[in-house]
Amino acid sequence: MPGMEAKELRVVGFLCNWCSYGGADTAGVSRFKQPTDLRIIRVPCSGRVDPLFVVKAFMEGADGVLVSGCHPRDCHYAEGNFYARRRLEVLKRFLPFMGIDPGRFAYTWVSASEGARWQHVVTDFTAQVHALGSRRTFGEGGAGNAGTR
Amino acid sequence: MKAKRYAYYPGCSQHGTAAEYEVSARAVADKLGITLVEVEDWSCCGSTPAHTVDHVLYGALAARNLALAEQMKLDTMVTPCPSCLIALKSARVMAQDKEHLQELRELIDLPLKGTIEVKSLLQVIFEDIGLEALTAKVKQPLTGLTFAPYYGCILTRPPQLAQFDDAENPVSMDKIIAAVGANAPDFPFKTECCGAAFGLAKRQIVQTLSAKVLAAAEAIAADAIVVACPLCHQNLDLRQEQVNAFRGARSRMPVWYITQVVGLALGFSPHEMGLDKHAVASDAILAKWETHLKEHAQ
Amino acid sequence: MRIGVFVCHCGTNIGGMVDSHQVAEAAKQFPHVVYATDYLYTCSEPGQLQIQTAIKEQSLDGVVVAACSPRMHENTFRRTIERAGLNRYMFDMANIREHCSWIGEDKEANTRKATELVRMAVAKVANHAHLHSSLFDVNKRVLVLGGGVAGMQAALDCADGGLDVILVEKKTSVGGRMAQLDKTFPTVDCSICILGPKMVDVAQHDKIKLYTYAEIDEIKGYVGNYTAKIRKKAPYVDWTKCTGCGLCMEKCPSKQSFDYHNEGIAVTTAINIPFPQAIPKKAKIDPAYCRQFTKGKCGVCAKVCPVKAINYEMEDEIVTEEVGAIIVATGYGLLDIGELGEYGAGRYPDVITGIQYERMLNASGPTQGHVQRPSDGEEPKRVVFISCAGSRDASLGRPYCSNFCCMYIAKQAILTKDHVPGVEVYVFYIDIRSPGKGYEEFTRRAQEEYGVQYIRGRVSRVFPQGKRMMVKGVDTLLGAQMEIEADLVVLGTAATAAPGAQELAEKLRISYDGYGFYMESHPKLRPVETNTSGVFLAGACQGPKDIPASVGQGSAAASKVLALFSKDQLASDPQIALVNERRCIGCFKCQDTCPFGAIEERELRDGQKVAHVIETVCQGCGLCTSTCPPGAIQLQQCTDNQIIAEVEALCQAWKQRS
Amino acid sequence: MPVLADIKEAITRELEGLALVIGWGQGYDPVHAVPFFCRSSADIDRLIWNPLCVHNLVSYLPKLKGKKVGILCKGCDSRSIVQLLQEKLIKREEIVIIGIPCRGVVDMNKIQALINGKEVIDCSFTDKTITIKTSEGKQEASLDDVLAAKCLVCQYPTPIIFDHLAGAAFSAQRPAAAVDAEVKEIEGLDIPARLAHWERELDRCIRCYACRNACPLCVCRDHCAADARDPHWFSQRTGVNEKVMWQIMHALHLAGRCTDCGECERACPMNIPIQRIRRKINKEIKELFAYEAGVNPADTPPLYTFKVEEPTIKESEW
Repeated sequence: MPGMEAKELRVVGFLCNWCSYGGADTAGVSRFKQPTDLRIIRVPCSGRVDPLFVVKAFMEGADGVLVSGCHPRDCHYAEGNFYARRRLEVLKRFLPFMGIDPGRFAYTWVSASEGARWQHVVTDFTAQVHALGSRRTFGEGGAGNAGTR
Repeated sequence: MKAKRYAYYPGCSQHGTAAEYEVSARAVADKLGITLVEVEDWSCCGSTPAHTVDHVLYGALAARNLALAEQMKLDTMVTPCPSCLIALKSARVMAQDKEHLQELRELIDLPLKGTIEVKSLLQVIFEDIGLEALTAKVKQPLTGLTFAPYYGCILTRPPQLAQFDDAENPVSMDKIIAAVGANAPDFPFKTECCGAAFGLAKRQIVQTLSAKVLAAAEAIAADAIVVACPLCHQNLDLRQEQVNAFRGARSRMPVWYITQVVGLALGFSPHEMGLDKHAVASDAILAKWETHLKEHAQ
Repeated sequence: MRIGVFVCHCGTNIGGMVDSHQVAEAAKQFPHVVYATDYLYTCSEPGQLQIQTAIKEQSLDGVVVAACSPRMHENTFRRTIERAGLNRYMFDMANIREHCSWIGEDKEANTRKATELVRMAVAKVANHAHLHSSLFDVNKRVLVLGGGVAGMQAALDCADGGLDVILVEKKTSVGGRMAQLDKTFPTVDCSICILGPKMVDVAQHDKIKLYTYAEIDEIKGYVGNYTAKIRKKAPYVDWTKCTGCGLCMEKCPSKQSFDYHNEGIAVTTAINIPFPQAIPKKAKIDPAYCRQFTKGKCGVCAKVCPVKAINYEMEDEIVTEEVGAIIVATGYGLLDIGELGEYGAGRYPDVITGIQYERMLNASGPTQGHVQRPSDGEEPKRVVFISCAGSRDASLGRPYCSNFCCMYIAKQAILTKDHVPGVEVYVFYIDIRSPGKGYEEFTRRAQEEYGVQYIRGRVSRVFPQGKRMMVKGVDTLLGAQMEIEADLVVLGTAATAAPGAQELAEKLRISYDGYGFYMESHPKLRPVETNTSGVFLAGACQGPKDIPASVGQGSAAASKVLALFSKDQLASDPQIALVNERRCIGCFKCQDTCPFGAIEERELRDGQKVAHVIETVCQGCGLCTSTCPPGAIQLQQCTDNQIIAEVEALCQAWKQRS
Repeated sequence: MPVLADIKEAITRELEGLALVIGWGQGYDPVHAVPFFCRSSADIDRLIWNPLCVHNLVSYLPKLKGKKVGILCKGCDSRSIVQLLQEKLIKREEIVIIGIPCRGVVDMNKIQALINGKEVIDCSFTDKTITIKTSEGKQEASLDDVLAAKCLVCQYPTPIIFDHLAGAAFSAQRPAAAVDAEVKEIEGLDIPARLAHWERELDRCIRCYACRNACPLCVCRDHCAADARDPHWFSQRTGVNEKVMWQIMHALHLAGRCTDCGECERACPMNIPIQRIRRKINKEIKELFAYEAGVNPADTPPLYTFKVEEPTIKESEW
């Protein structure tokens, strides 16, 4: 992969059980090769994803955070992803303000049948995070010295 | 109305075998309020020979022209030739891929974004100008004439690339022909291949395929075939005698460019439209039209 | 806590790309872990016994299995630990197969990833609480959507099993696609002759309540307690009076109405009974063609109806039915042939679809079974069939096989030979797919006994040549271009998802694939279940399939419902939201956002109002938990603390990594 | 009639039916006002109204739910009332609102700089100036020089909702674009510089939660997630991460609710510019959902509702 450091970075994904987690399973069953950086946390619905989980992950040192749910209108719980879309969009616009690079957070929709799409999302997102490198979080390396490690 | 400006990529045929396509295209564009700004220092699109050899070089040949057009700060590039169209569109798609984009940039040594829209002149007339505006400008309708709209094999194909009309049953020329007052019956061979560039290497292929197109046009009692492609025109018009010999026929089927059809209706003379430049003369069809117009006037 | 970790090799599925032993060794160092081991197949009987033994010997109170996806085996292992006396929810899985060994190409990185996934699962289990299901009553009625052969089979099996069945059919008669067919393959039975008795059984069964010409407006509720709003569309005929005598059809002056049953190759009257064997045999007015509706005057049918059943003022009626389970059997649609521009379908009258040809072959069809060219009514001397018209074609977005076309084309080819003496029949095919019982023999018979010419290749274009149609294609076995003049061209058009399938899926909250076919729970092991508890699938709504497969699925879905209803009460899923009343501030933002209306107000003894979750209504999505500012409402098994623990465990691993 | 007299007259009329009226009284010296609960007619004369009345008294209202109370409020404060009504956290019929069109309140830090630690003997105002008499003489300053930053960009000087209006209504005098000026300033920085900015500023945070306690919309009070063990969002470690996490939690819990009253920043003992964090979210919410909190009691906060199609949300193209 071009521009990809050999070193693994710290990437967390919050995936809804019904669509995206299933999509990641489908990708696995189809043996669609993916970068190994991502660690997936299973939640029932993208609506369960409190934006603070994303913030928490960044505070704990994550280099990238990905949230994926069912496509709008396909939510297993009818409306969860509609709320998620609003919350995560606000978060996406807000995080860069606090000094977290816009490329480090993404949310998207992947259905249980979209194994190839999941592979594409993971590969792209991981490459995007690698392009930014590992992240220096607050309090590391002193105030005047902000930037990537 | 303010004229809409397009970057214009004529392609090599327009300056050679298809000079009358060029003349009529420019005249029609002007009349319809389209300003064609020729891309300065344009070069070969790559066309068929290149893409059979090396895809990236093929892309680079076309991409150079895209890059030049992008410098003109216009949002759309238009070309009359379907072969050029596909080459330019392919390069544009290639440029969407980051890796390829880098390769192309290095090969052509020009800044390239790959964002400029590419359309055929037919698409511009059909979509940007529209049938309504076209009808409003018709001065002398081509009533009483029947045309076989022949799109050829690559104007709408592959559909993912062409993004215009129905790939298997296109109707844009049919509708334009109807808009200028002529008939365009269902032409089953509208997207069949004429043999295209095989004219030099394997003439028999052209003869076989073009013979079928000509026969089909005769079967629907067309007065002329209408094309939007310089290569189709070459095979059907210039080689018609060869094809006749091959199929044992005495066909005298005129082959017109769509721009000539539109131009005539917009008030240009047959001479102004270069209709006297074809290998197969258009005397009969023009006479028929004149008679029809006279009858109509009475 | 005392947590045990069991790392599976899954043969070489995991073991080949993850060092499972090393993962188990690393797990021993994690907080709370007192036991860790690896095993070849953890889900096998000895593998499960190993877990049970360890629970007893090591006094484990939590278990982590690192293996395949929890969507695969979470329930298997929950039952395992329950058998060993642990609360079944004191368990979690680390997915080191689908999310790890199968997708990563570097064994070392995979092993590290697996170790971290286990660490996260351990941290989550350390925050698990014992959960207990409660029981709730089941409404033992079943709603069947779709009155085709699959839906009827499901309805009859359920009804014979003693359940009350509500059968909803979109058209005015049950029967579905099979009622349109002339014969069935490979036995060449008369389709309506074998279907008709089933239709009568459905209508006469005292346990089946039939709503035809009806659709679903809304579905609410959950397994055991669904509420369906059914829209009975207005037929403008009072069906309690209509006797199906057909006098109105004889007298109706609007005789150019689209004939849906005959797929548009014939016309019918604006008021009509779709076919003679219709069940129920009731007339309906098509307002798009009826002169009373289009011109505002006519009233002929109202005058001639002997029982005065006509009512032009009739309006749709909404009825509500309460059921405990739903079987979806809404069938399939057919490709809009306008998409096949190269075949001229829709432009040339003598290019027709297989289902249109089926109606033409049918003795009660518009031509009384005579094969005729639609253009001039002449008997064809040569018929060409084109299979895979729109199927197996990625350029049209339909790379899938439509399953039954090869077989019905063989059947129609044979019938053509039977109906028209001396006719020549050609079939263009990509592959002949005849894997059913007796199917291969059948297609062989078509070729060898009936002399149907099979040409392996695709057709590029169909165009008129004089009075006939020219079919231009390629014979890939000869490697030659082919041109065949035909009098009639029949397209084996692609089967698609039924129109409206996606809207219905959204009402039912079930998933569908990229083509609109409904997704089963598991493609191999749970073929008629959906991921929504209490909703089952039967027939071609799940993917194109033929009659025996559809009937089989109808019975399978019925048996699933009967098994579900064999208990009077169901255990609720305790993985639902729970309010900590001491922390609730009574802002009720959870109530505003809950998609299910599962949150009610409860007044505490001091008069303070707090939120309360209605156990059976909550579906466990957790939207409330992420909405609640103080975090007073927590989704059990997926609490804030559990997710935070997972993130923190991962953070610990990251720190050790660098 | 002077505004204060107008206020007092309204209270005199209403007090009998009310448990109390919340207003401002004088604090320990002439430059300090404090919230004052007026319970009887004898208390009325102790009420004051001048640019020292900085507090948003609405913060008291949710706790007083169930009692009928009167409240004095400025334009900015009134938005908090509207927002609380929108979220059904207070009942309209339980409150009597005495609205006061306001030309701005002071920034106590600027006043402190002016008096420079000396004892204050008297403080008086004209329309344009403030005069403070200290033990060492008289200090006069232009009012604009001592006004709180939020007042210099005030868009709602007159209360949006009220039962009595003391004084004449007037519309916004400050340019609307100015509200986002400090947000845009940060947006002008590159990402590492933003990180450095917040690291520098928020490192001063002592997690005293004064910002939360002053916030009229932080209705969780003792149940705030920041203090809880279940959920246990962050530890008691004093790393800057925890401080940032707290500020983001506060801001996100206020997303679509924050009425820009500025109490958080005013209350901050470490003078951290935290209002701009909320303002950034307000700006995005406005852009996304054309929504401003605390303006219309009939609205629903945008994060507690949705549209099936969201034309303004452009998702990543995967």
